[in-house]
Amino acid sequence: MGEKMLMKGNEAIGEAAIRAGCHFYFGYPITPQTELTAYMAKKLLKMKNAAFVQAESELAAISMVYGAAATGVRSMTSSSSPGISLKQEGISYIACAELPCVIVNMQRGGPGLGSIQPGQADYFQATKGGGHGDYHLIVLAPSSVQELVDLTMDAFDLADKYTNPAMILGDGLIGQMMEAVEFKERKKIDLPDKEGWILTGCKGREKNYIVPFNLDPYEMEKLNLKIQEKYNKLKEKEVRCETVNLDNADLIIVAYGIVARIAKTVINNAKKVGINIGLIRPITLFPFPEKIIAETSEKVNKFLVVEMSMGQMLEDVKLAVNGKAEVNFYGRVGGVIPTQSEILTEIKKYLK
Amino acid sequence: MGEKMLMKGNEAIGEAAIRAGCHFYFGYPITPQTELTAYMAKKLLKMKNAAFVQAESELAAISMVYGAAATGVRSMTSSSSPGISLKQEGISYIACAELPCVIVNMQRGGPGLGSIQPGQADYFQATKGGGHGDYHLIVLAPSSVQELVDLTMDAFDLADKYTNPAMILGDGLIGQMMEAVEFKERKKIDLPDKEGWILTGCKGREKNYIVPFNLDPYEMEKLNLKIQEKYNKLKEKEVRCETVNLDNADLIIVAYGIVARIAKTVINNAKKVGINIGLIRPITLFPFPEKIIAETSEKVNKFLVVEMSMGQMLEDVKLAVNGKAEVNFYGRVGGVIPTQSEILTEIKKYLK
Amino acid sequence: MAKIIIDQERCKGCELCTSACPKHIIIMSEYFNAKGYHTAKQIKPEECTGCAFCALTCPDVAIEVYK
Amino acid sequence: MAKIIIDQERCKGCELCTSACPKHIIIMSEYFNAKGYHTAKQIKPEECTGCAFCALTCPDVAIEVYK
Amino acid sequence: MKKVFESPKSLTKDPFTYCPGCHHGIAHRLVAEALDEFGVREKTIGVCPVGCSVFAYVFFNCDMICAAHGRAPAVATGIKRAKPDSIVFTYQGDGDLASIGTAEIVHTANRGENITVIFINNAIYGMTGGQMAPTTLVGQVTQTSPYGRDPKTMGYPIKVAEMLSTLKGVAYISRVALSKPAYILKAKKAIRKAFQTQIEGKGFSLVEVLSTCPTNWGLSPIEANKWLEENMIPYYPLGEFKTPEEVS
Amino acid sequence: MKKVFESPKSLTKDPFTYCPGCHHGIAHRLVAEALDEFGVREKTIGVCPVGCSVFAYVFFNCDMICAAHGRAPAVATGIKRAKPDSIVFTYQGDGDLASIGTAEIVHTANRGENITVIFINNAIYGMTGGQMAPTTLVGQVTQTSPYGRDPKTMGYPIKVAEMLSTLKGVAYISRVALSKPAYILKAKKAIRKAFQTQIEGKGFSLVEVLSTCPTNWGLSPIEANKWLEENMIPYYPLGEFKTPEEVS
Amino acid sequence: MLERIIISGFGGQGIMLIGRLLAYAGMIEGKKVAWMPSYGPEMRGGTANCTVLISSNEIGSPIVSHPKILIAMNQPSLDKFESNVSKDGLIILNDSLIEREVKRNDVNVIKIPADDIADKLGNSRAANMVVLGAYVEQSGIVKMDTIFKALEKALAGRDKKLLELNKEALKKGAELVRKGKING
Amino acid sequence: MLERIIISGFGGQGIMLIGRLLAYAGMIEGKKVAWMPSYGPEMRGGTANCTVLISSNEIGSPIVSHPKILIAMNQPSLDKFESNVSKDGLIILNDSLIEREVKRNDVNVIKIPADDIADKLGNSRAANMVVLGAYVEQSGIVKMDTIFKALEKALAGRDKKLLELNKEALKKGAELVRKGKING
Ligand SMILES: Cc1ncc(C[n+]2csc(CCOP(=O)(O)OP(=O)(O)O)c2C)c(N)n1
Ligand SMILES: Cc1ncc(C[n+]2csc(CCOP(=O)(O)OP(=O)(O)O)c2C)c(N)n1
Ligand code: SF4
Ligand code: SF4
Ligand code: SF4
Ligand code: SF4
Ligand code: SF4
Ligand code: SF4
Ligand SMILES: [Mg+2]
Ligand SMILES: [Mg+2]
Repeated sequence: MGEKMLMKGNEAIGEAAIRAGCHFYFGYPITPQTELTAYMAKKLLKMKNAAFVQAESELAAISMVYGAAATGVRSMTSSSSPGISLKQEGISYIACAELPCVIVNMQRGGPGLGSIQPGQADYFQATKGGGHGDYHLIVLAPSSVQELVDLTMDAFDLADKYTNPAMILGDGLIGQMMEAVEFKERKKIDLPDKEGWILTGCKGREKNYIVPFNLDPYEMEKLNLKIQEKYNKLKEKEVRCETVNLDNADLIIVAYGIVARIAKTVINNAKKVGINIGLIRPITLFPFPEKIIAETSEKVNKFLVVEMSMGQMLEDVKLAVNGKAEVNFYGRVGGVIPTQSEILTEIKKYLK
Repeated sequence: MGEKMLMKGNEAIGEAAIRAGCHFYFGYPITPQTELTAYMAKKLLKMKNAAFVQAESELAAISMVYGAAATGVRSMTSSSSPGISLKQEGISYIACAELPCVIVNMQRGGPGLGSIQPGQADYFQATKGGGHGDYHLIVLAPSSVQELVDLTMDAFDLADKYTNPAMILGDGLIGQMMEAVEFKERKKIDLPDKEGWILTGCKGREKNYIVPFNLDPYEMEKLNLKIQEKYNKLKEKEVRCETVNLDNADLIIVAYGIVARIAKTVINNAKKVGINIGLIRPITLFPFPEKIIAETSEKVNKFLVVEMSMGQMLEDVKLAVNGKAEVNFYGRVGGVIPTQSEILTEIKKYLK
Repeated sequence: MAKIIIDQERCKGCELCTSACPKHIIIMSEYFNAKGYHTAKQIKPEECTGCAFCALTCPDVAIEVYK
Repeated sequence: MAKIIIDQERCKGCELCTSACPKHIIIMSEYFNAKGYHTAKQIKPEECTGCAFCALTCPDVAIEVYK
Repeated sequence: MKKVFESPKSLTKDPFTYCPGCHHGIAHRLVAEALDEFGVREKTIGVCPVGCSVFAYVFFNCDMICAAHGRAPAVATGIKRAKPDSIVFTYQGDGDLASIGTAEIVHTANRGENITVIFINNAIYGMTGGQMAPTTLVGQVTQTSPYGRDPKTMGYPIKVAEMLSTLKGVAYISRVALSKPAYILKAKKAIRKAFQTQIEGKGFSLVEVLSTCPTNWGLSPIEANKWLEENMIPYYPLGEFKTPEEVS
Repeated sequence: MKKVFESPKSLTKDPFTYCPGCHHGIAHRLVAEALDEFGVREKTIGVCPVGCSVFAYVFFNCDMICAAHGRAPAVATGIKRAKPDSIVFTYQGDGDLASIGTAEIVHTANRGENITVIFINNAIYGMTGGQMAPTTLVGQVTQTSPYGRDPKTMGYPIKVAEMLSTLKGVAYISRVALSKPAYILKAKKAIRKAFQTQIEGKGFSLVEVLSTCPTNWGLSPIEANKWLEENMIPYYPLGEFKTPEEVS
Repeated sequence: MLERIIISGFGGQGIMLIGRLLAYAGMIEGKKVAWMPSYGPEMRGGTANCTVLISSNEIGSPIVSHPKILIAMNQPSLDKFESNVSKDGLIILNDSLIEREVKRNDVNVIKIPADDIADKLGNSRAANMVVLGAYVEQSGIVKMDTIFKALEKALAGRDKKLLELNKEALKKGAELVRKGKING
Repeated sequence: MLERIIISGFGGQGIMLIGRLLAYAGMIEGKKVAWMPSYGPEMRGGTANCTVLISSNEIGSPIVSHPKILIAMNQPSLDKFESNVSKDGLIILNDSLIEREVKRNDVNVIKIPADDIADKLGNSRAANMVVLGAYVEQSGIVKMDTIFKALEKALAGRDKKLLELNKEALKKGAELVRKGKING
């Protein structure tokens, strides 16, 4: 541990998950995340008290995760856009059953079969609930391979802490690229005991059961309110966000994931031509860093949201800004990655 | 035609669809929309050039619709919340392939298996895209059985006009209730010719193909932009919304579907106690009536959004209001229906 | 000597036990239980062999058999 | 008398035709086509029977046979 | 006198919520008896489906989880892989297992997953009010086959036990019925064997249980039993389709 | 001299994008020849899967649509029900048909849907770079069975033709290979028969085509043919599994 | 005018049907109507109920928390809904199956031994019609003739005798109210 | 310092590997590195390319539209990327497979007959190493020794001989540059 390794993003997730104690992986192949599945096969099939199952489909994979998570072990599944759509019913079940697990979406260009190049157009699906009913995932958006490692580990902790499914929302690019990573020693954190609810056979206790429904609407409402309470706590305590150069910025870029990296290059290059740009990079997409955005909108009156989508996070930024500043948008879609020069050109339009 | 009938909402949808020329139905049973499936079975299995197929699953059902729609016929599927989650990949495909069809969601309480009582917590899924990628459905929200009839017919027209899937977003209650309905003679509207793209065998022409992908990201982007163009046109031309008593209102309720009906009772009862309440009832949830809400927020400074959810349409209302008025929320979930007296109590809080 | 006890509150009056008993000594009573079902009752208890066919057949596990 | 024509631009150099030909008269040429593949070529055309095994086997429909 | 028949420990005391005469109750009891007899209640995890038996979690006195419609075998796979020492069973209806859950049952069986599946074939969708199931008989009238199941457009009823028996990974498959004491006794044996197969680590076991749904068949429970015997059994032959030698 | 072998009209002139030696190309040609010979190109609608042959829409010179992964049979059902006079075929890989699409193929077959399925069994996921398919052989090394397919945890390879042949609604099923001219000629006949079955309205037909994936098998095309013959054919016997009398 | 009615009883008592007849008759007479069932598996064996709204104006909320009229066909129904009935409302109860008294004294009560009467009429399943007849007579909400029309439509294609039996039951219920033969 | 390199060629030419070696070596030497492949089915038979970034500072955008260095292993690669190379950049091309000249005159060009050399070394698959050796020598971006270390790691567990052959190819490429034996 501590040694630097050169790893592909997808493989780094796998290694991070295993080191975080996730020894149960269930998945179905899809580009651009196949390396993760392959990595888990290579590692877990050799481990004891571990399982790798290539499920018959994404639906089966998420259900296997549901089953494994119910026994209290850490488990994970991963896919890319179309496959994640197939998991929506299962995700809604897991959220309702309040089980911790981690789901990885290395997004590609959509909709439909789309393209296999990177995309960020599953933001709504990830953050608002692509499945039915009121629920949220904890959504983490890494922007480097090192962060893939760190956030994957965090995702397991957060999932356990809030007994809620967590999602790593990456994209094809970050999954495919290699960077240096370090697996640092992590300090142990206190996590709630699972004994009270896990299914392991009822020896020595009353039976436990996990049923994500209640035909009595008032009871079902209570369950919803209880879950909502967790979301409120998440919003209060777990928001994460990187900010760059917020003071005296002429314009603030809001971007996440790989796009935020591009934005950083934009900031540097803009500085060279005398333009002062700031960056807000949400690391948690749910809970969304609305407070920092709202505060910033009191000081800076121009925002530019950049996404590989037609404008999805854009809505959350607008909700946070709430009319106090101008919010503009630049997006590329279908697998196209915005370049720093395009973004700079765009910025110049608004600063004229 | 023209005669009044007493019909259950679910059956009324079926009859409306058939009269709108939809003779191909593919579905899978789920409460609370089973009557629709049964109705279609009863009718279509006796018709020529028609088909009713109980699909093996919701995934198969939406794929059958995709296939049928590709041949140019009007076709439909229906389900309720969990079943609609399962259709998300297929819906994303249909939107990407730009095929017209109608999908009915008679929502129930969620998440998970939830309850079978009515809900409105699939709003995000329906309007923002529960599937992957940037796409939208045309989403219509009826609030009476008569409107179920009218909007179902409209849905087919809109779908054909924009070559885009349309959704009827109802709820268990409206599907189960009976009201008087009339099937009025509808005036023929001009709809675009399908000949250019449908699959019927290539006799006498070049082959056609329908492929919802393009591995070249730039081409995939073009497709996205073309689709986006349609959404812009929808926003410009097809927004529908009912307003009640907007002038001089002390507070505006925004509610759709069955909840808007309850709100109307609230308005009447409030008037009796000297409170002046207005109502904006979006009929199209996508495109959302943001303009009328924005305009109203210039005149009335208090809004109350009421939903059978934890607050989903709420976000669209806030986006439209954009900080110009106070937007409050009242919601019941899990299958619980808000009563007019609860809403009135809530209103009084804000008018103190 | 054998005996059966039919739990009158569990019984849903499905009548399956009446047709399962080889001795034909279970019939339906006039009694309505709290859920509104006519319940089963045994007649001629002395003829009961304790074969437990009634209990085997009862979908509501309403019958206990003693022997 | 028989003849085959191998479309040099369609050929991907998979060599399957060489092993399918009962007369062993197809071999791989030195030529690289535009896609960078060594292509197949026929030798001893006079021995060709027109059996079309080569064409049957060619996954890229690169061979036409005349008889 | 000794109690010779009573409710098994692996059932709770809660009265079933099933309709009068519904065979779900009998099937529940037989499963519970098997758990009792093998003494595995305390290490058992049951997976209930979406269907009338979604409430099975109330009635089985062991750890329980409710799967999404059709996915019980996948959920069971997740559980069994995580806790290989536990006894895992699914309890599924014919809509759940043979329609929406076809992929899951086929692949779980094919993987030879060491679990036990109790498959309630009542030729109908009970919970949703009586639609056609993959196992609905030809000519049978349901909400979605209002003129009788027509094999030309709806296909023939699927014989699940036979189909799954073609898979090499499967250890034990049999079909039983619950319409009379003699059948029930055989069903009990089959269910025992299925669990024994699992306990001995031999792999995937499944018992297809021909059952009645008086409510949606529109018959009295007694008539329903008769209908089952006269119509279902001739099409769905009872018996064992696959047995691991050592268990048979 | 007369041209005795040329590219069929039902193929476009576009060169295939498949890897050198990949059997997809041969299978495409055989399907196209059948369409030519029956003269049905102009009323045919083909459904391509997600898999390497997602590009089949480029190569078949008839109306084409691309289904979501595994759903081709359902899409074909929608098409055929809407246009019963058209000829409808799906072209699917083993991941597509036998894994994610299991429910769809089983139920489409069971409904006796009057369509033709061309099922390319290459024992691997080609497009995604070589993961285990349900048909991957025991011991075969793939990206997701890096130590060889272990039947204990991954199950045995599924014999799709055999499994589907248990369904009553099925009219024609056979298994063929493409590794040498004699097999190719037989494959051609089988594919013809399958389409003939459909044209005569006899119901569901499927041809399982044992094929190579040299790229992901890590073999040269010639070695791949050999591997197919030595390993796949012994496990997946060639021949007809079901024929409607009148067509046989 | 806005009549808010809840009808409640066991699953097999024909609760939904009389609600539908009422709504249908209202519609024939040109009123706005809505009918709403309780639905779901709790119907199985448990209680079933439906809501009927009949109004001269557009119907807003179809949800009735406080019915003006409760028709309780069995005891659990009375237990469940009694306290919700609005002040000065009306409870019509099936005396044959309900043993206890109504506890409230701010509502009107009509007791009909519906099952007994139906049994006497030789059609034990017509208890629902007896009660409906009583309610229609008592409220005048629709004409009895219109109910007959609605019934004819509902039973179209069925046995004529059934229709006659049901009509008789309806009339019998009405007669009880007319003659004041009700122990209210 | 920020070095932006695109390496491009046919599928089987070992493009990805030399990119990875470069990145790995950069990392060993304490630099920030990123490696990015083109991915997807177009790799099949078509061209493959990867991007390598080596920098003394945090790497922002990993996307390189305008590489400073292009290593083109075949003609389609040159066709595709030539125009993107930044002014005063460097194009290293595989002379064995590329027949045409570089059209631009605002960039530096190094031509290496990589396949020929590799063939001569008796290891026809080592053309990639020859080119890598040339680039490393030319740029000094990392030490050749570090590349060797990276190579040892990459080939760990494989045949020792392969390692030696590859090292030789690397050295040969370097030598060509050192000796100016390049027709640039
Ligand atoms: C995804 C999804 N689709 C549909 C349903 C609705 N549904 C609930 S139970 C059921 C089928 C029940 O039939 P079966 O499995 O045969 O069980 P039974 O009730 O007959 O015991 C269906 C379709 C659902 N809950 N979820
Ligand atoms: C829902 C979904 N899951 C997964 C994928 C990724 N995917 C594309 S093709 C494929 C499998 C290809 O294998 P096969 O069907 O055997 O066809 P082949 O390429 O071997 O011809 C997969 C898993 C996808 N596109 N969509
Ligand atoms: S134990 Fe046997 S004999 Fe006695 S009542 Fe039951 S079935 Fe009849
Ligand atoms: S079988 Fe059981 S529930 Fe049915 S009547 Fe007999 S005792 Fe009652
Ligand atoms: S036609 Fe026959 S003999 Fe001639 S080249 Fe082809 S395979 Fe050989
Ligand atoms: S079989 Fe076809 S593609 Fe392969 S080498 Fe021969 S001609 Fe070329
Ligand atoms: S509906 Fe049918 S299966 Fe369900 S509980 Fe009632 S009788 Fe049993
Ligand atoms: S990857 Fe395999 S199946 Fe796909 S085109 Fe290449 S050889 Fe054929
Ligand atoms: Mg069933
Ligand atoms: Mg394959």
